[in-house]
Amino acid sequence: MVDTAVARQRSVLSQLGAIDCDVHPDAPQRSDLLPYFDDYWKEIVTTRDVDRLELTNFPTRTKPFFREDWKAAEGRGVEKLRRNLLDPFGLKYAILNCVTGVHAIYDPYLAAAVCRATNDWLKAEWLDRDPRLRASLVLPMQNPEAAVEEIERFANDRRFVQVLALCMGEMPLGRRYYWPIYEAAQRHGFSLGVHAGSAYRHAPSQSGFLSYLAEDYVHQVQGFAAQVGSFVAEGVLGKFPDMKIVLIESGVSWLPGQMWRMSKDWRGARIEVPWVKEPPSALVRRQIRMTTQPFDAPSDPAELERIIEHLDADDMLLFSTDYPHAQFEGDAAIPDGFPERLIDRLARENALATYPRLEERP
Amino acid sequence: MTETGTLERPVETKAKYNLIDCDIHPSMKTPAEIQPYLSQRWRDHLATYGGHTRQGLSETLSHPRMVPEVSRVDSWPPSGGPPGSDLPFLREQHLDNLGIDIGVLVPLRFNASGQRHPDFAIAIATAINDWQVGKFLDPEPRLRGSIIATQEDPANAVAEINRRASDKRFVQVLLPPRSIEPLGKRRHWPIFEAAVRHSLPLSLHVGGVGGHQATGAGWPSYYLEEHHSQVQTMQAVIASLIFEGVFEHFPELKISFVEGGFSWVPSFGWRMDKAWQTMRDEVPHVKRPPSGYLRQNVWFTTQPMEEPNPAKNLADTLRWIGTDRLMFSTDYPHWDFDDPRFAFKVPLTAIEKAAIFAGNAVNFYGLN
Amino acid sequence: MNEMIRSLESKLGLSTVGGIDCDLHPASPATKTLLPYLDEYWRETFVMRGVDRLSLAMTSSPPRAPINVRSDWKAESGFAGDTLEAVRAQALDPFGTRLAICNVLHGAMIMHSDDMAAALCGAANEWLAREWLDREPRLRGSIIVSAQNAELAVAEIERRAADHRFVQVLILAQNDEPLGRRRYWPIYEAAARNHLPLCIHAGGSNRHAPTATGWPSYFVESYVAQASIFESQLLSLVAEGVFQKVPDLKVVFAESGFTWLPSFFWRADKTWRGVRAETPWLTEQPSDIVKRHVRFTLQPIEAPPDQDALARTLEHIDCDDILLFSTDYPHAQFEGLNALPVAFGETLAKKILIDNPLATYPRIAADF
Amino acid sequence: MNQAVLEKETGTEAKLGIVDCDIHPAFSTPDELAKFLPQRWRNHLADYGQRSANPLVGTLPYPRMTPGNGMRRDAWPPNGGPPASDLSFLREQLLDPLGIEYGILQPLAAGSSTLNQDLGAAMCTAVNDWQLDKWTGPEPRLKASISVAQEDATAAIAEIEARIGNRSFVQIAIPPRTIEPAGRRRYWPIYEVAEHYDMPIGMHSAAFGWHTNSGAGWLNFYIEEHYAFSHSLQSVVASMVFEGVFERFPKLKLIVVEGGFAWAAPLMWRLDRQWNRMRSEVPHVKRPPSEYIRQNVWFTTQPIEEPENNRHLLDTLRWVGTDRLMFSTDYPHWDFDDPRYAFKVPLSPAEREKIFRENAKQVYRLP
Repeated sequence: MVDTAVARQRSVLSQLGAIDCDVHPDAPQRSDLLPYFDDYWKEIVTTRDVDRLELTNFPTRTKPFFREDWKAAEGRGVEKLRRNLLDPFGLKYAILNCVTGVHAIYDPYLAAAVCRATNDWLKAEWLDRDPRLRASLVLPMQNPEAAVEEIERFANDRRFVQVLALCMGEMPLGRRYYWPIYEAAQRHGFSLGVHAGSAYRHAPSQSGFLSYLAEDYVHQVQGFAAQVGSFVAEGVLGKFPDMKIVLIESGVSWLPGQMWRMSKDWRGARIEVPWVKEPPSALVRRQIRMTTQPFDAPSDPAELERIIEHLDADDMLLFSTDYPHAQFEGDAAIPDGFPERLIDRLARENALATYPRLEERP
Repeated sequence: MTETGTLERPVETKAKYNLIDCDIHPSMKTPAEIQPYLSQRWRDHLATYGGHTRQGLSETLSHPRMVPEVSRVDSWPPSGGPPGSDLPFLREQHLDNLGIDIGVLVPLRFNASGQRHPDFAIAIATAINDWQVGKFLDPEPRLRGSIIATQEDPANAVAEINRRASDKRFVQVLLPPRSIEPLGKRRHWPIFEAAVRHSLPLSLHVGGVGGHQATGAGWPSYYLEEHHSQVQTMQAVIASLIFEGVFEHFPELKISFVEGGFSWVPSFGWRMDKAWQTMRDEVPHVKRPPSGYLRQNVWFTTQPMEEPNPAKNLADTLRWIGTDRLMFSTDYPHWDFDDPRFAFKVPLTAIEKAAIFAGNAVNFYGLN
Repeated sequence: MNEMIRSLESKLGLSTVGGIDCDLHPASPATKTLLPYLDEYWRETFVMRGVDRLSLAMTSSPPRAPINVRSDWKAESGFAGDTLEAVRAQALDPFGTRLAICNVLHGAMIMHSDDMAAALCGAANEWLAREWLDREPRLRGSIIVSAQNAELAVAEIERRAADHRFVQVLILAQNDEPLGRRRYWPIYEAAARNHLPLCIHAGGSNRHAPTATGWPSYFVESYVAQASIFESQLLSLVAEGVFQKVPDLKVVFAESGFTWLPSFFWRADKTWRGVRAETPWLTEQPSDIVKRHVRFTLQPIEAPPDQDALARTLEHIDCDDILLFSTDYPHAQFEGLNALPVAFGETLAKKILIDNPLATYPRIAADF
Repeated sequence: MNQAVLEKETGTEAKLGIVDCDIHPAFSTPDELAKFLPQRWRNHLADYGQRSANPLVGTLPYPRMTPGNGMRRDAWPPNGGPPASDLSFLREQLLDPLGIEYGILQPLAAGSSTLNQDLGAAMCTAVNDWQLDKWTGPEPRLKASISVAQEDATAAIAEIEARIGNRSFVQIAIPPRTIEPAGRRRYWPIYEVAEHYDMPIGMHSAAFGWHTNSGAGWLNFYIEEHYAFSHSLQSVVASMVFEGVFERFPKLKLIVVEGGFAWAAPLMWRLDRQWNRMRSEVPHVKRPPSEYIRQNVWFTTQPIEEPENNRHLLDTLRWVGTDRLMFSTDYPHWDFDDPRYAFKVPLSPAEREKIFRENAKQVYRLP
């Protein structure tokens, strides 16, 4: 069923050449990565059997996570992505976010080695094969020095447009421990992408581990909420004003309530964080961005515009499909009820403003 | 969010009650005030070992607050002692001054459920309950008490609930949202069963020491963040209750969430609904969209009121949650106190006002 | 005077004094006491927020628990070691101590805010210099720092380093992450650069459960669990290559116990033989590295009363350099003056009392 | 190191049968368990898998040193499948040549650490059925462990009651890394049943749980994690003592598996010392902790600690007591202990008999 509003959106999308800010390539297996390891690590990952690295949050086996029609399509790798997504949606760019279990590895050197191999693999097997593809650098947040080296290594390959972290890692991302990474990212024009997922360094809720995957997925929002609080309170937003922070697969509708509460708290508690000179809502609107799938919208599409108004920032939202995850049906990637006047910005302009490296030639 | 729950009753404006405050924090002149309510064995224990909870500091919260005793500067009683410790002053400044008909006590000191020593936890819970009666409920008929129960030790929590239930001045069972395991887990179900049996609602006031990091992302540095993380705690508790099937099993259970705000509730409901639709075969015991349980079993107190800019955006939020779900609270004497005269910066109809300021609480507590 | 010390004096001609006490605890100062040592911003916000009224005592060392206050040393205040006079009369004079290192166990080290933690640590160090070291020439100090922000910790070390009465850097055993992690290395480099051993003292932040099986109910159980934390830290320091990176670093484990060392050596060495490909920078077995770089304060001695087992354990450790004399004053680790049991024999006793501390602490050796 | 040659009596390689207290049976294929599960859970597993607090699906976050999660390289069966998945090869490599009279199966990765408690209980039931079907049925030398989902005491007790009549099961298996320390009262109903039926509780080192793997935080390397296994077992022992479990259930037997044992002596000293000082906090603990340990706790020997001076182990044996020790190989894991070479110190025939056979026979009530 294609209703007219959706059809109109779709044609607008393909005319504009939309930029899809959250696309997931198939997670690489050891056999995919092996050519990209040096001899030492080749031997280590083989003898120690480091193969399938998949987060407990996102098991690939979980059927409801994936769209059946996309899964069933023929081909693999780039070819399949073209057939399912790039061509039918008429995308100008798609940003690949490779979310794997590397974030959960403890050994800081092994994590760095797997990140290096993953990034080289992304470059060779994806970016080199379709000019529409862009990617996020997978970084070993367990090892900031190695993360900075990885940023430097790819600084000249403009197809990598952002660096990627999980929303629940060892510590909140605002902590000064991570600042050298942000310093390097900002210097080279990368934005910071924070994707759903937990390294399970601690329970995903204050009350412990949750029984069900459904519950676990719901709780991702809390990881994001904590990160927004951390970026604000620790002063990351002021310290790195040119680095946009993109919350990916975070849901959207929770943010206004958080801005209200944090701004109110800030009025009472600002002497604690004297470097936060503006209300958190202003900082968040200026520098935090969110992808639109999932949106966590109310069932009545008429209400969606109210949420956009609560957000009060027309440049905060970035178009995404979250391919190949099952977030919407058919081509209805733009949430029902999304105001028409903003579609252009959503699909294209906001992304260009978020990712300084995007327009430049590879 | 369309279903009408079985626990909802038409809102009646009771002339009897115009203002009910669901969150007043009583305190002690000195910590020694607890002693008459403890046996010698536990007095000795307290003196020797102090509190032993799942956090780094033994006498103090890990994130220092913004004002002494987290309290309004003007709430220190002229007779001495900390805010909330002097009944005549509490009457004068709070109950009389604001015209509060019923005030519900939420005692936070000593943190019974957070105590690691299981027997000391029981002793403290019982002592605090006796103290509420002795110091507040006996001399002041407008005040109501909360039954402190040891959440980590469900059998003894049930025993304490059974012991107090006949004293109708206790209007709810108080549990901390931060716990060792999510609240919905089956080991806690005997507590729910006892609450339903005695027609006592449960109330979760922000706080608790469960031994987990304050956010799924780790420990925040600042109170500014920690204060916000309380919202996430409340979300975790609600999701746990729903997905573990608690409301399906105990459809009569009523729960209020106190001091966690409420503007996050609509989007959280939407998110839960969506996840449930996608993955309901994982949780076949959850029969209805999660937001349906929110509409039926869950209430929220209003303080700290979120303050959107522009203020009118709050009207949407109120509509999405339902004004029948909200109960007014002041959080007296804490620093982020909401004054009933100024808390709502959006216009409310007379009916909405009556419901939020008193009617909903009458229904929730069964005050008729 | 301790019998062992007395006999050593006569035999070895240590005419003036006994040994060097490497773990002595002046009572942790009340927060208010530190106000004069804080800068204006912290003074103002502490008073405003009521932080000056808070006890920052740590759950890992409840100040009144019997382990922390030996009954015959307890003052009227209920604490011990809270005046210089008491320390002189109870800890220095009776043991004939020549020098004693003051380890102030203050909650400053576990505050969540990096800056607040650093400010409080700085104030506590300044307080120690002014109120103790200036007044008693037999006392030496440890620079306490909060490990969570290495940059601020290094700044504090550099600031204090010019005062040679500070002889080591002190952090707690339980932190956010294991201490071998790279985030902590700048602290170790700064310590080594300034000829300061790194003291890791029992206690910690409780930001996660103190055991892999969760939260023990009892303080006594938590205290026992400290030994496991020390073992993890020891292996972390070794495995991550701290001693390759900072070859001049000496580490002192304080109040860790040491009778667990043999089983640690046996297992760690064996596992290393099997898995050394993982950490190729470890070219020696862990026990050799530990014996070269790590020292242990004497108290508590966790051995059965029968002296034979203690003697056998010392033989298993097979390293005379590893122990440093300590009373752990005012903690209740032994009776009377019996800090150094006869099982040690006179030769080893002399090493523990004097030679080993001198070899460990370059700044003390320079004074001799 | 110069004494590190084998110091064992050579003449007494008796025909004595050995009891191996730690053998890890494996599935031939990942879906081998499916046929023991009801359809509802088969569907569930296919879609959602078996979620635990481990961050990775089907992989440990600390890679081992050899393929197959740390297997002996020579243990891969010639007919295919992972190590210890093939009964005939297990007989040929382990049971027959080493003279193993009884081998206790310790199935890992069952339902005990599963977050979905109903799934956990179903997995435990299936693993228990699978042990009977694949192992103890065809090979009577092997004995099974009743896997239970300990966090849901009611379900755990139901599973114990269902298995108790079958003497192929000789212990109740609970991982040491539980949500709360093992001595907390939520687990007491299980201990009550175990004591009632005289079934020992076997606690085998676990690779993941609900908490950081050390009190110091998350460790980086396998060498550290492997060491920390012994700490979770020490915590179990301390918790059960201080919570008063052995006071309340004096006949309960606890077997600590794959933690080694040299730490037991200093742990007892530390426990006794602190109990002495702080018994006012735990008045329900009536006797010195070491007395409970000497009465209620046994230790399997692998991975046996190896002092530089072999003879130092003799002191440890004396301190822990040879009546507390039970031999184990940990087959087919890389750090396997061979009964012929594991003890590099001379044992008297009586001590040997106890450690390699008699203690286990009594604790497990083997015929």
